[in-house]
Amino acid sequence: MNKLLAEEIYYLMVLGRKFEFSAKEHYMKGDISGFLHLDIGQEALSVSAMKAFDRGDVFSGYRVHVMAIARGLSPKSVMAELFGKATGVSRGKGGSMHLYDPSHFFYGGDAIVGGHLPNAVGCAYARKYQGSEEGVMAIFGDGATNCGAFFESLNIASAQNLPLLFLCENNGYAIGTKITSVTPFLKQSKKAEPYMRTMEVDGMDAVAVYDALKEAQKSLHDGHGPIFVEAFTCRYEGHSMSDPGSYRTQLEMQICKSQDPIDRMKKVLIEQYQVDTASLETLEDRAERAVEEAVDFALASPEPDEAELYQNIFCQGCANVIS
Amino acid sequence: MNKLLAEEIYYLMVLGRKFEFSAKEHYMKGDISGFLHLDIGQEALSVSAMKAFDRGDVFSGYRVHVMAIARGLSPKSVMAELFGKATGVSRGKGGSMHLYDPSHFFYGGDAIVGGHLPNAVGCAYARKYQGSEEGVMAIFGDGATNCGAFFESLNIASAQNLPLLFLCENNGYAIGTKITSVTPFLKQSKKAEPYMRTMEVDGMDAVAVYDALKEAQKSLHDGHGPIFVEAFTCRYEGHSMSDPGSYRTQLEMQICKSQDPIDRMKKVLIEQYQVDTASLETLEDRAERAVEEAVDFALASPEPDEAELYQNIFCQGCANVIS
Amino acid sequence: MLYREALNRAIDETMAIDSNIVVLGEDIGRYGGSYRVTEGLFAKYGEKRLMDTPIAEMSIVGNAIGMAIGGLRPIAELMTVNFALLAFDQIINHMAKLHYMSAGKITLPMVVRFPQGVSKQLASQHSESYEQMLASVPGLIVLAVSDVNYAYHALKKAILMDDPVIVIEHELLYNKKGNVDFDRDIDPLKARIVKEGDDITIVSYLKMVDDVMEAVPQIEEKLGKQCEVIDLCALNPIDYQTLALSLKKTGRLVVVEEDHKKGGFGSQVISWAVEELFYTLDASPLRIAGEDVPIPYNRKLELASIPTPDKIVARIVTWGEQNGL
Amino acid sequence: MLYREALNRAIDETMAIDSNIVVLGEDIGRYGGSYRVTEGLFAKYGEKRLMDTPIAEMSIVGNAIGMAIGGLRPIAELMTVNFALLAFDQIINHMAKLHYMSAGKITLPMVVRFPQGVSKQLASQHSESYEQMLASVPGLIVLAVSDVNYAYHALKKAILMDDPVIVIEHELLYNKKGNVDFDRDIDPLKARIVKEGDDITIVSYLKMVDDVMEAVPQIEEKLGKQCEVIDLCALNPIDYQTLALSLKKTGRLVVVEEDHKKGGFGSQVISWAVEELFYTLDASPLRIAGEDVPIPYNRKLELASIPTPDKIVARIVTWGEQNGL
Ligand SMILES: Cc1ncc(C[n+]2csc(CCOP(=O)(O)OP(=O)(O)O)c2C)c(N)n1
Ligand SMILES: Cc1ncc(C[n+]2csc(CCOP(=O)(O)OP(=O)(O)O)c2C)c(N)n1
Ligand SMILES: [Mg+2]
Ligand SMILES: [Mg+2]
Repeated sequence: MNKLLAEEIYYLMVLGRKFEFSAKEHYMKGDISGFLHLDIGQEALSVSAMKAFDRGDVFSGYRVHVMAIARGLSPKSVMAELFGKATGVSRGKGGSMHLYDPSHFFYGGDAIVGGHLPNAVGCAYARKYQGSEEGVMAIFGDGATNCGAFFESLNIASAQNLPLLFLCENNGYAIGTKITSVTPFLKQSKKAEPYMRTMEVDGMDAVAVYDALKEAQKSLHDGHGPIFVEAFTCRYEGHSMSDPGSYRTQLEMQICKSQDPIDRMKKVLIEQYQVDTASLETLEDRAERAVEEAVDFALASPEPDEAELYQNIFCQGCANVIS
Repeated sequence: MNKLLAEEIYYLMVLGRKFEFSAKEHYMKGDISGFLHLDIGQEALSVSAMKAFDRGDVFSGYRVHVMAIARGLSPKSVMAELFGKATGVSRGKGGSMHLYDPSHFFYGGDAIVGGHLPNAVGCAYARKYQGSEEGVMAIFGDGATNCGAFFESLNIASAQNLPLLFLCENNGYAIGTKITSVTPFLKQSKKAEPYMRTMEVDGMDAVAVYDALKEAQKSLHDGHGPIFVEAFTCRYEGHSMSDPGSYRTQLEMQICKSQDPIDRMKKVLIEQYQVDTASLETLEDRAERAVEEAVDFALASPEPDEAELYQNIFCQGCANVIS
Repeated sequence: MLYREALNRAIDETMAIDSNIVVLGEDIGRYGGSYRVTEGLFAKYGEKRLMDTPIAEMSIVGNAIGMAIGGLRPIAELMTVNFALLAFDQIINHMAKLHYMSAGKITLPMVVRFPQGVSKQLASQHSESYEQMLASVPGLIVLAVSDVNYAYHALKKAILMDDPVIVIEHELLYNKKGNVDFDRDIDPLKARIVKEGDDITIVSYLKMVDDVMEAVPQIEEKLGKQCEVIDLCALNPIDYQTLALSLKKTGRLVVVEEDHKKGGFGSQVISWAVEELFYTLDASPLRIAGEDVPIPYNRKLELASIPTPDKIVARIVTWGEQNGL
Repeated sequence: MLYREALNRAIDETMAIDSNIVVLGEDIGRYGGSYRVTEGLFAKYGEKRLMDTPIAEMSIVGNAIGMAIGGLRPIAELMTVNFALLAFDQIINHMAKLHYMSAGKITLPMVVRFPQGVSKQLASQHSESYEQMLASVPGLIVLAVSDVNYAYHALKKAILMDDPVIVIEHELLYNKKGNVDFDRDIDPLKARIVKEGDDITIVSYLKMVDDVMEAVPQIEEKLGKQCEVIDLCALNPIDYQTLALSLKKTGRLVVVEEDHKKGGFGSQVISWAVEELFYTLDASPLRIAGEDVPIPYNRKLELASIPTPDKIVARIVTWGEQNGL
């Protein structure tokens, strides 16, 4: 990783965290509603995943604001979507959990746990069929590794030798349920072992995540078929804004936060890349401004027109018999 | 295995095969309709499984005539069900794929591939809850190991440490699809390895199946949680009566049939238990007569009354608000 | 007492008397349930009777079926009907059919509960209503809970019944207040006359009952007619008797449902009415329902997609005028 | 040409012109399909374009969605609608909603095909009809194929459309004979007037169209009235225009469907008619449908559970007499 990239990753992580805190604030003010899943604590993973898997398609779940931004969607259009505005990524019709942008090969919104995995498999089939080397990355939580769709996807991806990177964000919890209380082990990559190569990585370490995923990406490109990467991480907030998260002890959270991914990346920048405090502050200020601009944009944006309700049920202007 | 049991297993295998050939004949005559899945070639498995797992509950799929009979259901009531008669196991409402008999702890009819596996898990939960040591056996084909329900069942049975025996009848095909063309390996027990102990056995050898399942049953009784047994076997006929089975080569079938389970068991009886030809013939004749009686019974039985149509939609005479 | 407390109490009281009753679902144990319906039960009954499941809806229902076969009386909770779609094979092919296909040899004393409907900006994958899909499946008893008293009594009865029961709750009703009459039993399959009236029969269920009741004073004032409001309560079987009595009196039928209009549950009520009582009807029947669009996230659009008290007033008044009321 | 051959030809011809078209499903490749609809295609197009899948219905539909996102035009085959229940989350939460939730950014040019209905003694887990569940989901185009010519043209159009389409076939129609007019295009969303008549509009689809046509001569003779028989063809959207024209002429509506009566698709047709055309109706509308029971195995019971030509005659004649025809 060169210095420029390291700085960008740091910048995006800071931006991501500030974005999430801002979203939280505006949720409490009533500007945002619905289920709002914050990514705070998991930024290393979200950002490095997008930077490492820089080509190809990405399918993810409902905790996707930071990923979307790191993927290249503008913070403005993401924030506007959270606000339900006409200028949002999905023109206010999808909300926080549904940030789709095919122009960035980003399908970052599925609110059905595991529901996007079969879709990612199908897309990987298409890519292989088209002779593309890029492949597809599917991101999901530890909780998603218990549903049928997950297993069917491992199995088919392996049988078809598809270029599909499974990235499991293991934060130890599915809402309030400890993963080990509903599945027999903590390491979810074990479930993939019969089907494909597996890797593990410290999800609180942006550099390690980046390196691991670059290696995995290369394996896809080389035609070795699907690969499974498990990253151990930690969410600081409740599952969504409606969850106080009180099932975790203070001690647990303390240990967790002592590994803060932003602090660690800052240290890397300073120690390894000799970035000085002033430059860091510049990055942080830029992030702060980007979030402020996003909020201003969202606030100033119009609500969708009521006619929007009936648009996009069927495809308009497509090769259709329906107009 | 003592001589008496060995003879009984042989008798039931012969009975099973004769039963199936008779069912085939009556299907062609038009006495039986629907999907008829014959068990010919797989008798060692069906019979020994029932004899070894002699206590506890059994959940199985749609290829269940022989299992039902080996479990203790009368050939008459099974044949009558195939004929759709009022005297059938399910009074003509279920047919060949739905032979339920709770009095024998036999739930031998699910026509949704893999659909019975979550039910078996739940029943195993109930048995554990009730402090019973018997446990539950779930029987399914190689094709069923690709569906989500299978994986969810492995995972939950393991997480809850349930007394559940998974018995996979691997005959290499799901209808006309070779198992290895849709999943990355032939040995399906590999899929269970992350979750539980697995065993393999020659499914054309009645004694081996019996011994393996006795060992597995003991493991359940000892509280070691779920266990997976894979038995390799071969169906001689098409998938159901509507499948000519032409996707398999003659050579393949020849090799298959050279391992005929009934021939092999006969040899065991003769060589190991010194059963003489006359005794064998007596057993075979008895089987022949049982099948004839079953057919006579089915033929002579009445059709269900038309009022049967509206019965058993809801539970009559139960603790219900609906009468 | 709150609606969710009434549900909680129904579960608690039945669990206390019958140790075969167990609860399973995501986050229902240690966490107390997404909508706090099972709050406090884990502490009281422990993990053997409250099984926290992984995210595997097919298994939640499928396991409950197996538990019932094994002699328990499971109560399965799904977080919303939107996830219940993952369990449709178990619900429809197994839960609804095993009793019939086994000619009554298998009974499934079990309950599957979940909320549905539009809450606030949860978007389409968390907001839909699918009661029409389930209420038309032979073999399932389907109850729709709009009322606190009904919540308590109906769930209790459902748990003690030997048939498989689907209990549909509504996302927005969990904190609804109401009184429970503990002394008077009810028949959960009987429709509830929420308000009597001579001129227009308004049939509804779940949250729409509240919206209808909010709309009624204005409708009555504007049309100068009396509304009879019926909460269906049971969607399968339907209490046609109560409906017929009301329609014979009023001759006019309005159905209000939150689900999309096309093929919604209301169409069954209307079809039944015109088949059975065509010549008693004095006006064309009216369906007020959600628009035929996936529920959008934006609040304005979301509200535009479903009936609201204002829209109910406007639609019924216009209809009344068109039909000479 | 047989119905299944017409379907085969539609797939073959479109595959020949567009290499993005792929087929996936259980036994569809080497084996040629359970009902031989994909016969011969594997030899012609190979395993890259005919993907034999494992028994995993959720993935069959889910993968097709991903393929469409990735730029292909998949045709997914499920063996019956009874197994489609396993894929309901993918069909309803994904296939139907992604276009809307992404505000049109994602388009899903894909087809999911399957048969449904009563064949011969396959029992309840293989015999049901669930069109009402799918036809009411906004975002899905739902076609029901009763006719050989329609089979060819509608499937071809469905494959070339950019919207997600569900194509419902019927188990008993695969060997039905008919002619295909290759020169005349059709609009797959338009209802088909199978027979004209002035007095009674009979609306139907799938196999029931044939049963109705078999019944019509006797009905006309006994009642001395003329029947107009309409094959709906598209269940979503419904061609209300054709229906309205017919009803304005006849004033009498009968819907014949194979599915259970309660909440069946026919209730939508009837509700629409009485809401929109109440005062043009001269008789109470009639639904002829399956009984509200799981389909039983025994042939006598099985036939008792669904409409047959004889029952259609009897029901319509009785109804006609009761309604003064
Ligand atoms: C099919 C389905 N079941 C349940 C839910 C409710 N739900 C939303 S997120 C979640 C937990 C997911 O946990 P995990 O996969 O570990 O992701 P994390 O939230 O920890 O990132 C649950 C149960 C859902 N959205 N979809
Ligand atoms: C969910 C589901 N999908 C498809 C089918 C159709 N089907 C019936 S049996 C079968 C093959 C099953 O193969 P396997 O599990 O190996 O069992 P075998 O028939 O070989 O004993 C299929 C695909 C079904 N019954 N259920
Ligand atoms: Mg998690
Ligand atoms: Mg097999």
